[in-house]
Amino acid sequence: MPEALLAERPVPASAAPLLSVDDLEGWYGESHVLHGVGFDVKPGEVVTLLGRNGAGKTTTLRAIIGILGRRRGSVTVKGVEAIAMPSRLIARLGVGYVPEERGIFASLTVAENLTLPPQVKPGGLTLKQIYELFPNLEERAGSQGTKLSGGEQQMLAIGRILRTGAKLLLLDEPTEGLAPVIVEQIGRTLRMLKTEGFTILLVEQNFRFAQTVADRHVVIEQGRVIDTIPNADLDANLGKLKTYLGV
Amino acid sequence: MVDIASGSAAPARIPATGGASRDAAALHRAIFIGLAALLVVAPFALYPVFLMKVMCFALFAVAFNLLLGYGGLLSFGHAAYFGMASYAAAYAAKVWGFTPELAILLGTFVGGLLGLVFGALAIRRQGIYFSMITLALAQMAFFFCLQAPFTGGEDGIQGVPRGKLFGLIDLSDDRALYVFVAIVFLGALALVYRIIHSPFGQALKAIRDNEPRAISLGYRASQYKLAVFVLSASLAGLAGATKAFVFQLATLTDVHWSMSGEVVLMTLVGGMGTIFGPLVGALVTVTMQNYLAQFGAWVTIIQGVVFVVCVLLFRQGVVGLIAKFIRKPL
Amino acid sequence: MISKARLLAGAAMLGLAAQDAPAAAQVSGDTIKIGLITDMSGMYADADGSGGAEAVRMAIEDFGGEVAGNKIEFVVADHQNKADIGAARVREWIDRDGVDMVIAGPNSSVGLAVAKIAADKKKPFIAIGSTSSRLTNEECTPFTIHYAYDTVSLSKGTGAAVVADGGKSWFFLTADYVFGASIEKDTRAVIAAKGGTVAGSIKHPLGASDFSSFLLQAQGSGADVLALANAGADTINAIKAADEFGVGQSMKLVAMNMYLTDVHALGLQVAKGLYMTDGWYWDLNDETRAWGKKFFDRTNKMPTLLQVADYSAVRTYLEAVKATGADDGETIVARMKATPVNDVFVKDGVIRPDGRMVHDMYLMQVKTPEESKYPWDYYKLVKVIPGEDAATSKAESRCTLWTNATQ
Amino acid sequence: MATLFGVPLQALSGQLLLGLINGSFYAILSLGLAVIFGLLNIINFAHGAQYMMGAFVAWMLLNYAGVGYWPALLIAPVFVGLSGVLLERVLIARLYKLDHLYGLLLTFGVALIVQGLFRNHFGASGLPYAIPAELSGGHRLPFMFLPTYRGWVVVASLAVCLATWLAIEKTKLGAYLRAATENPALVQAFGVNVPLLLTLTYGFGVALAGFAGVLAAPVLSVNPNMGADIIIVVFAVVVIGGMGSILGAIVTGFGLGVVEGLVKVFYPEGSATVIFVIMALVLLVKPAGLFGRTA
Repeated sequence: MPEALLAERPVPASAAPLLSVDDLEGWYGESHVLHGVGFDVKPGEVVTLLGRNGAGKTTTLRAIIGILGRRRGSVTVKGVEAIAMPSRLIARLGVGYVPEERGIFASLTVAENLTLPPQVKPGGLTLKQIYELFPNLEERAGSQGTKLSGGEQQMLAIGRILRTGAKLLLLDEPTEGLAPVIVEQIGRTLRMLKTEGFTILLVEQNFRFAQTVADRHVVIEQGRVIDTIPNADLDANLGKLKTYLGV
Repeated sequence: MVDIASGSAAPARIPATGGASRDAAALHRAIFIGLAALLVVAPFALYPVFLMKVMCFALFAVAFNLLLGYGGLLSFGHAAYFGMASYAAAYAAKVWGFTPELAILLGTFVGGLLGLVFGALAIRRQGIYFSMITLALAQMAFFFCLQAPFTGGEDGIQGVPRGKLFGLIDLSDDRALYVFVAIVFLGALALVYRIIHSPFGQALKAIRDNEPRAISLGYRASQYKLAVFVLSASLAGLAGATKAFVFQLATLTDVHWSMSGEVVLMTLVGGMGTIFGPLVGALVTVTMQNYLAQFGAWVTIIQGVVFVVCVLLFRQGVVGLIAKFIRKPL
Repeated sequence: MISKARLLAGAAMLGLAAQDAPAAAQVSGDTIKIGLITDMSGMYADADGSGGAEAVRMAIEDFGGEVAGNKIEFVVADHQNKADIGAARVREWIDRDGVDMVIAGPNSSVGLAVAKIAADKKKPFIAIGSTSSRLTNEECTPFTIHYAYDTVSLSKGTGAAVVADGGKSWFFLTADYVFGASIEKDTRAVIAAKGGTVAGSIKHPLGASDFSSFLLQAQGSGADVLALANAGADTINAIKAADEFGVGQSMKLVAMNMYLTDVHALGLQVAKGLYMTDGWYWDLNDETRAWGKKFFDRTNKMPTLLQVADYSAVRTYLEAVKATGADDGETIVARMKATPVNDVFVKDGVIRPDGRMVHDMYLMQVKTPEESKYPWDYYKLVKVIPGEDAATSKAESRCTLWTNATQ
Repeated sequence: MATLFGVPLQALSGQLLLGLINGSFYAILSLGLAVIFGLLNIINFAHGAQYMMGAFVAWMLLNYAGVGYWPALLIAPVFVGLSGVLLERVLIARLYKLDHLYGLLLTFGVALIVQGLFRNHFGASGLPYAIPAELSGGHRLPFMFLPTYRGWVVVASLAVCLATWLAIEKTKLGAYLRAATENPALVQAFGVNVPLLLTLTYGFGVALAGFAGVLAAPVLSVNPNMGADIIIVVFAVVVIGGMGSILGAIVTGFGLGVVEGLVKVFYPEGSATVIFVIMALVLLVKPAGLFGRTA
């Protein structure tokens, strides 16, 4: 792994938020799913959205990136109001998105999948760097995207947004359905990305995993933020969290 | 889409509550009576043959709408049932000397039978594939009509005798025929209304809105679909057979795919999934064809513009729009 | 909706400077009203269409817009090639608008439907563009006059003339519908009678855009003559392909039903050498040239057979009204049948008891580009086909009006 | 002489070749339709009218501007494509969130308008368009006389199909198109201007129709109705190939041309209907079409 990738960069504690979500409402067709979600993510922070199935975590991510049918409220990225923007312009603010189910394109090869998202900001990883990060992808560059294993697909989904120069990453359940060893590898990658200065908003069901990467946990229930727990306090709040999550 | 809160979404399409539907039923009864009254007065203001044509096409559109609006099945081949029934009735009346009511019954039966065969094949597929199968089968029916000697090719079956209803009432008088067509039309409309509001109709709507769920509730979706298909084809046949008596002819136009397109237009203009929409749609379309005929080559252009405008601005159709406005199903 | 419909109808009528007669107006009145129902938007719109309407207007103008003290009115409608639309329109014209005579352009199904209605209502009906010979056979009525041509005149005359001209062995490329089949059948009979043979035939679907396959099969038959028993775009596409595949080098191409406008559409380079039967040509003599020019000045096209026949038919009808001072169907038709037609369209044309107007037809050959000296100079006259040779005989007729008559 | 069901094999080879030539038109037209359907989910009923426009634009270029066949082969598709871009921007773009049905109805209406306008202006019997001098004449093959132009039609159409296929399968733009066909929202969320992609794709699909029109002008009647007759058949080709499948459209286009050619020998009356018989059978046996991915 290149040295540059590993260089430590401290997070300024009181920096202005990179992503700010305020009173966000969202709909799927006629059904009102988000009822005023609000939280901030500071530059260099890793924040997870925790919550039960159907609480509105994925919807929150979709609302931020702008692919939800109808949304209202405020989403600012680097101080720019994005609520009325089409998603392609939100992406151009430097936001990278890894959707639920990874969104690998079956009709594209691995290499094509990897190079598909256009550069939105300067300073993205090169293809070489990505292949160094995920060597499996290089080996299978010519095969159909969806022929990869689940773990490889997840690496592909993360790898392809690292190329774009986006510094704010929205990851939707990157560990879902993966073997523990792969989950561990994803965890290492995320920690590495954090040290690289990436800001990450993560949707997770698995708070044990979230604990290994996140700075803060935002708990969502029925389309609202009901609690925010710093990672350091997680163990202390374990009982409360288990109630939230129903585990 | 694990994350979608599904709780609040689903019940949106459940039929209105008791009070509202009683309200709507009263309104519908009033419209029926109004319609019947209108049909009594109309021939004094408008040309009866034109009105009969409107009724035949309205019935055709109602039949089509039963399938599309309530069954959720878009057929691109409804001309087949309409046209074949028209041929059957015309042939029976002209060559075998059937009385009008028997010839029309035969036509209806032919439409239904064809619908049974085509429907059984088509309902095995969904969405656009369903539509394409109906189109393909209708093209074959067209080919059959073109080849079969009894249809008279492009000349059609001409000079069909209007005959005597039940061997008693002479239909060659436009007024007598008008009354007969009006009764057939209102009767069929009432029948369709009953079907839509019967448990069968409710089941259909459930299947239309969410087939997997309806199946999980124990409905045999494919049987319902086939049944509504056959009903729709039979009614289309009734319309086609009646038309053969109004114009005393049956021609290839009635089985051609553009006729299948026309009925889609009528339903769309009027408002699909509404009971009275197809009537308005048929009225508008037939009026355009008849009265724009003087504009010569502009007919198709104006029709095209109506299509485009409807799709862009009035997707619910004229009646759908009114229904939305008065907040009652029509 | 109803008021909108009426409004539209009213606007349409205004556009044609004709008034929607109130329902009460009855036939007699003080106007003579002529209705032309034709194809104004489909494949025959050029052969008749608005040009046909213009021709009718020219005939009315010849009479100064008046006949026997009655004002002449004219309405026209597009039947969109649908028999029910044509039938509904004509019924309404007669029942409500007081139309006294109906004239119909192409499309046999419309023609047959209108013939029935006109007979029911006892109004003269003049079929111009319908080709079906049923109009004057099985479906003949006392009120139908078949004026321009039919499948018999296209086949009988052409068959005999081409065989006499040396085309002994024939191959048919026939549109797969009644029109094509009846032309083929009638022509076969003539060919057999004149000592020719038929090497084969193919039925092609209506609107088959590509004809190369059929032409190749025709070429393979070794016949001398390739007869195209089809119409409109089918004929044009077949001729184009024949030119491309060099069919003309080994076979004589005969188009059984073609209009001047079709030749114009093909261009002489492609159409050259083609044989075809026409009932009229603008460049036959000084009289036709004069009328053709007059028509051209108004429409920018030379008239076709159908258009001149529209003109002639309306004139003939108006002459009958003038002569009799009547407007009831029986009197008018009787007068028309009793009086030979002599005008720019035909000389000594006779309307027989079965309603068929018997007149000469012309076997034409299309000129080469070198032979063509001026615009619309397209035909060489090969042979005049006498009217009697181009019509059913009384022995062949299936019109009981005629066969049962004593004359 | 060797025969098959009474038809000499030589003649049969000729018919197969002719079928392939006709298939060329089906292939280009269905390719355009498939590209449009794949990405836009619009069943472009105006395709036939746009094919007709291609032929007419070529005619107008020749007769009004003295521009010959070869430049027209490029200019006419561009022009038709631009008209498509306009149509997409102004009308079709409003329908993306709705059912297929509306797109079909809208484009059907557009087709009626376009055909009606051309008929009003140019009449219904068609206009002549000569085969370019370079391609007139023909070659005597062992089994038939092949007009040079027909040979060119196959070559041109194969080239265009191949180029289109390569552009879609092998280029970056093609990758966007394929990806957006699968999941437009995600591609848009990556910062790609998907609406623009939709517009360009529609323009391109329509330009293909225009190209087919120019190709057809010298061999068929340049007639306002020329597209109305072919559109239903081309639909069937797309459905048989698998809606939205590029390869399916190309292969099925040529293949059905050949099948139709054979039917023209054995049962000519049925040649217009055979494609629908095949469509019904294919849909019943293999619902997604021969090359379709999912039903």
